[in-house]
Amino acid sequence: MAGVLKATTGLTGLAVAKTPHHTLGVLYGKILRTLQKMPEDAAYRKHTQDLIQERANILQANLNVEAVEKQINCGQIEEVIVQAENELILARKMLNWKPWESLVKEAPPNQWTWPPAQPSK
Amino acid sequence: MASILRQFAKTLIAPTARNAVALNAVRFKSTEPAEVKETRPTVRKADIAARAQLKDFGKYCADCLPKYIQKVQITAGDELELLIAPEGILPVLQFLKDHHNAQFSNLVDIAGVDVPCRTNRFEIVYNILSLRFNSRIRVKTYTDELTPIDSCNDVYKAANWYEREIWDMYGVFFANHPDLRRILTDYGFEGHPFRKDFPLSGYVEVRYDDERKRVVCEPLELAQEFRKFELEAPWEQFPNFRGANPASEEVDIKKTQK
Amino acid sequence: MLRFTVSKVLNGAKNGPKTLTVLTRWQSDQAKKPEKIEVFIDDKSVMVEPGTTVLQAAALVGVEIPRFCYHERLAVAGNCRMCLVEVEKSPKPVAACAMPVMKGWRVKTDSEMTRKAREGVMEFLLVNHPLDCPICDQGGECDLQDQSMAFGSDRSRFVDNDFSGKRAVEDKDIGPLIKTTMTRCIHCTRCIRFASEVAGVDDLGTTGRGSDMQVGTYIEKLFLSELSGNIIDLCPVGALTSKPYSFTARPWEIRKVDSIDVLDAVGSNIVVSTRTGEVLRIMPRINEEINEEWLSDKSRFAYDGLKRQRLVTPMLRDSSGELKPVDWEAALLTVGKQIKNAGDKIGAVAGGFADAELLISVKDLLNRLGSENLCTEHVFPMDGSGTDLRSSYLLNNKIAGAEEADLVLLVGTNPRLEAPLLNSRLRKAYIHKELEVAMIGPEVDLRYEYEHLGADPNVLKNIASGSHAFAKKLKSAKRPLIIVGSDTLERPDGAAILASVQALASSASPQEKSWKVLNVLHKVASQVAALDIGYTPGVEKIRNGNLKVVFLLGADEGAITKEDLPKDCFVIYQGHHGDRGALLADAVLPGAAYTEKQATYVNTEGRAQQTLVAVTPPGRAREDWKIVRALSEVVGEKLPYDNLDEIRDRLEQVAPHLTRYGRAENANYFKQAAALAKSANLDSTPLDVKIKELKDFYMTDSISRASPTMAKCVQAALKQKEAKC
Amino acid sequence: MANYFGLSAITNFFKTISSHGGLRASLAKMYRMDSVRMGTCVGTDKYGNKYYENKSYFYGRNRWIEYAPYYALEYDGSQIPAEWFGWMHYKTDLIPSQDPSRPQYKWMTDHTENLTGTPGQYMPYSTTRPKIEAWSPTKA
Amino acid sequence: MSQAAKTAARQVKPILSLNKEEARKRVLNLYKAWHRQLPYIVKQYDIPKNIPQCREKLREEFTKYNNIQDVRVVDMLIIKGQMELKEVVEVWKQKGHIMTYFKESQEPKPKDFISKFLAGVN
Repeated sequence: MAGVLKATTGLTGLAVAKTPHHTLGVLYGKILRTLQKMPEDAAYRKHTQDLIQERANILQANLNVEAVEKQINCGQIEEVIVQAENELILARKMLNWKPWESLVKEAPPNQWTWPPAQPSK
Repeated sequence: MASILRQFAKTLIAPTARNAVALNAVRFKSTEPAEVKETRPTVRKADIAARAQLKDFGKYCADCLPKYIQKVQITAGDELELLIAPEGILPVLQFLKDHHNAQFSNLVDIAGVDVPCRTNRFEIVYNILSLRFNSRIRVKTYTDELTPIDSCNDVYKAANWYEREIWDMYGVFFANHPDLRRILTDYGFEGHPFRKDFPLSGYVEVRYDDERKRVVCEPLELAQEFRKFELEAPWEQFPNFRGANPASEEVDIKKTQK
Repeated sequence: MLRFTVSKVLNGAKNGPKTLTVLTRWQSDQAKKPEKIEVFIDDKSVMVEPGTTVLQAAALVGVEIPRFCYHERLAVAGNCRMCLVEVEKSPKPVAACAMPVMKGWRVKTDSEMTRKAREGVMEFLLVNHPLDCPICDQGGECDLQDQSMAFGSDRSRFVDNDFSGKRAVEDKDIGPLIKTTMTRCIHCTRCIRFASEVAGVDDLGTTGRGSDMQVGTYIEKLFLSELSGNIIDLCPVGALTSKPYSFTARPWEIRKVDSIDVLDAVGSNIVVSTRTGEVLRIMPRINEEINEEWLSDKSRFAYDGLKRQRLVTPMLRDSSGELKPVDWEAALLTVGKQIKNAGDKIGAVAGGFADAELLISVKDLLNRLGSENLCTEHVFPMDGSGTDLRSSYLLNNKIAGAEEADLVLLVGTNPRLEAPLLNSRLRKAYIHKELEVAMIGPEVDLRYEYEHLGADPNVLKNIASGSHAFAKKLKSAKRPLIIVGSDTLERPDGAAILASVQALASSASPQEKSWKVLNVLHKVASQVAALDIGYTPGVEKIRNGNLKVVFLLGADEGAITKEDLPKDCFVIYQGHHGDRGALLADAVLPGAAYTEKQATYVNTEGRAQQTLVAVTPPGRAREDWKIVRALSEVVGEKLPYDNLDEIRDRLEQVAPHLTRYGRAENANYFKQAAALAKSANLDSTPLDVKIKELKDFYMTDSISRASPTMAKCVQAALKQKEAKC
Repeated sequence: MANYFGLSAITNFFKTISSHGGLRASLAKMYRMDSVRMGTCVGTDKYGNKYYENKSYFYGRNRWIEYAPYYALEYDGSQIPAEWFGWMHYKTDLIPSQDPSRPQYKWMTDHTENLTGTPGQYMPYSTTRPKIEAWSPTKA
Repeated sequence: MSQAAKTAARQVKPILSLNKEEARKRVLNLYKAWHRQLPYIVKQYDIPKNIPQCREKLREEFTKYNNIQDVRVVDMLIIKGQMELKEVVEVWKQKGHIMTYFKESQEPKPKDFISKFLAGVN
């Protein structure tokens, strides 16, 4: 906290986070734990893990919120929190959906051809 | 007084005289090739840089959700499309909305396409927008007249009316929609007007009946003329126009799939 | 001169333009064909005959090269330069329409150079072409529009609007049919070439050079020809447009229906353009075997006759002797009562527009009532084999076959005005293939030279006996044709003429077995179908039958008058126009005209074709056969067909060829017909035809008589004639 | 005093009835006009409509028209002629005969009521020529 | 028939009902709901029909589809019927909409040749 208390985020419905470090730390921990339940080779797990890890590292390295915001470069810290919340929800849902499995079904032939009827040459 | 008028007239005449000179100059110059950079091109050029990024992002999505994404393609130069199996609507949309690298939090609209010659005649098209990354993506899936599609109302609240519209216009049923009912057609309207087999003129006509003092609905009877449609463009005979613009370019996702 | 141009362009090939590979039937006797050469169009290999132009070779592989002046059926002019294409190793682009291909040429129709050349040509054309499109009738179907869209530059460098303006040319008055806006002309000269090559009227030409060049008629005169309307179709821009059609519709708002023309016996294929239930114009449809892509002016412009003098409601003559509109129920009941009372004392006369469905239904109805009094308005000799053998009343050698002939004898006919499209074929053969034409009959202007053998029918006998000089020519001709006009056969001695012509025909010795010498040219569209179905030509039976009810099926030519019929005879007129026939009638039943029904017509070759519904019949008018069918139910002799398919099945039972649409069924038994023909004495009155001059051509039937455009044409023709005298 | 206790309503009631000429006539008026009001007749127009006023009624209800007997039950507001319209709608307090500023020109037409729904109503007719010209036997 | 067999074999995603019995129940429920609503319809919409006439019409509307065997098609019809019922119950429809079921302003089409001829239809 750079001495001056942040009054507003300037975004409707988004309050100033009081303890962003703590909140984010908890959220990132939850996300990582959820990701642990996914198979090792799932691309989603790998990508998300890397990303969360990176953000967690930035968070740990900087106590200054503004520095964190600058390094993450994804909006204000409150927005980063929202993103993390969303990711957590997503990750939990992903456990059910198991999107890393192979394709459920191929598209029927000609489903994705365009234009659908080729004029006979 | 006269002198004032004259003065005034001079100022009026002067610019036109100068214009004439300028016109002449233009005329002589007009035979030379113009080296002016177009500021307002008539056709928007595809953004090549964005295209590479979109391709990468398409691969990334296909990598993360191999279960649902059937095909990834770039259309119209720089528009990314994910073609997915109907089972994957919720996961894919939720992923695109909530994932850190996507954040497509805005559902712009949902469209339907009817291609009667296909086994799954309807395409459902979701246009979504990421405000965070200033990027748009299109998700397409398919269904037929009877297979219900999962409603994405839980993911995007905006989908509520869009899905009602699709239901009304195409007759695609959205499972788990909180309030699925007609939105555009009149109560008691039968059929789904955007289906290709729905006649342009409709089946019924509605008029005020003076005897009964209310609106009555009667089967439509049209003169012969309105039933015929010609869909021919005069320059179709020139082959350059037949095969214009490749419709889409597929992004290779096979490598990333195991 | 013309012969030279064409043959030179086509590399001296003796047998005429190669593009016209319409008929290959008689080409087997040609000299050995030269070897084909290989050329590459856009890297696609194609084998073509030497002498083929680049444009034709490209068409073979499906590559369309843009053009303005080039037209398949006209001589090559090569003056628009739109067809420039690049040929590998040639420093300059070449004009594809005029340049014959050489072995191994690699033509690039979409290269940078080609595209640039096209853009350049387009730009030059547009420099002097007004921006009239919003007020131009051609807009939407304009070659210049389409091609500038496809091949032109996408922006303009023309900034000269205020300075000197564009080229402007005075408009010409060339007749009541063609509207000219000569400022729009791009000097493709198609109209000039058409006039001199096909129509044979050398009235159009160019004056001046460079930007002062003008297309016109040199002196102020009208461009009057029986085929003049075709230059409207030929004009690639809006310089020549249709006057009656001017400012009525845009091509994208109209519906087009393929149909058949019935105003002469040729059966030209047409496209009927309609909008909001109104016929707006008629254009030709390509049919190589009949009308190529031309159409006679009467067929093209008489459509406004379909909107006038129409019968729109049934009418009955009331006690005061006036025709009063009634509804169908009353009309059917009254007519039905009269028919029931008449028993077998009933007859029918078929006019020129009666379709096969109507003819068969009336025949079935009358036969069920026990009457055989079925006649056609136009006479045909019944002696000898009469109408039992089709060969004696058909144009046996087909219309396209006329092009292959080397000697034609016209007997009492004026093909130029009776069948303009047959005449254009004859003229084509005359110009390109050394056809010789001789004529027995009145001296009429056919727009090509012919040997006039006099008007005396006895010349026929002399030729047959060999005493006439022409006999030798006929004997030695490889592909002779004798065309007999129906006017001639309507004479009292028609049978004798037919017999002598038949004899003459069998005396000729064509090279091929399949070549048919004897040809009869009819004037009305219904005649062949009526004879095929079994109608008796001529109205003798009606005159002598002492009938109680007479059915006039559009019979408007005045073959039957009130005086011919008994006093108490009840006359029913069924047709679409109020003309001579309707005035006689005690009951008028409104039928449909040819643009309003799906109906079968058989042309003079014996080719069955069908019209399609373009607009609905006006008012309470109904399709003709349906009226008869409804009437049969009222009379109590219900005909066993309820829809078109069923009545077509019935037609097929009677004469199978009537439902084989588009095919001309060959007739046989020439020998037998000739043998049956009784040789009688010929009258010595000179042969004559009804339509001698252009002014007689325009108004010949109830539709064209009702047409104001045709009336204007007659006026124009008279004016022109006076001016000449 | 009577006013205070609302007794005037009763006296007014009887006055009204008597001013209309008895109970029977009042009932007939009630049947025709759905109200029976007492007022002074300020004028009559040329169609026989009578215009009444009673200032003691509430504004908006204090001027009314009694349509001429000729209309019976088929009366409606459009039968009020233009000159009385202003008075009826409180545009002016002067009745036509007392208003000197009313323009009077000889080209002014007579008032007509709204004829919609009656045989006299305006019917638009087609000015386009028929597409098909029918044959008439007498002409030929 | 073969089409139906194929559909069945394709393992389709159900809309509402898993089997015919369930669909049947739903149809009957819908029918009952409509049936119970009829008196209110007659009253609320002030239609010139009485309850027995409406019942007859209701029955007719349902029996119109009695040849339909595909469970999913039945489901689709149930959904649409349900929606329509809601529109009626909430009085979103108007009198004209209700009366459309009775088709009273429509004249029957001519069937035999002569009446078709007189009416001028093909």
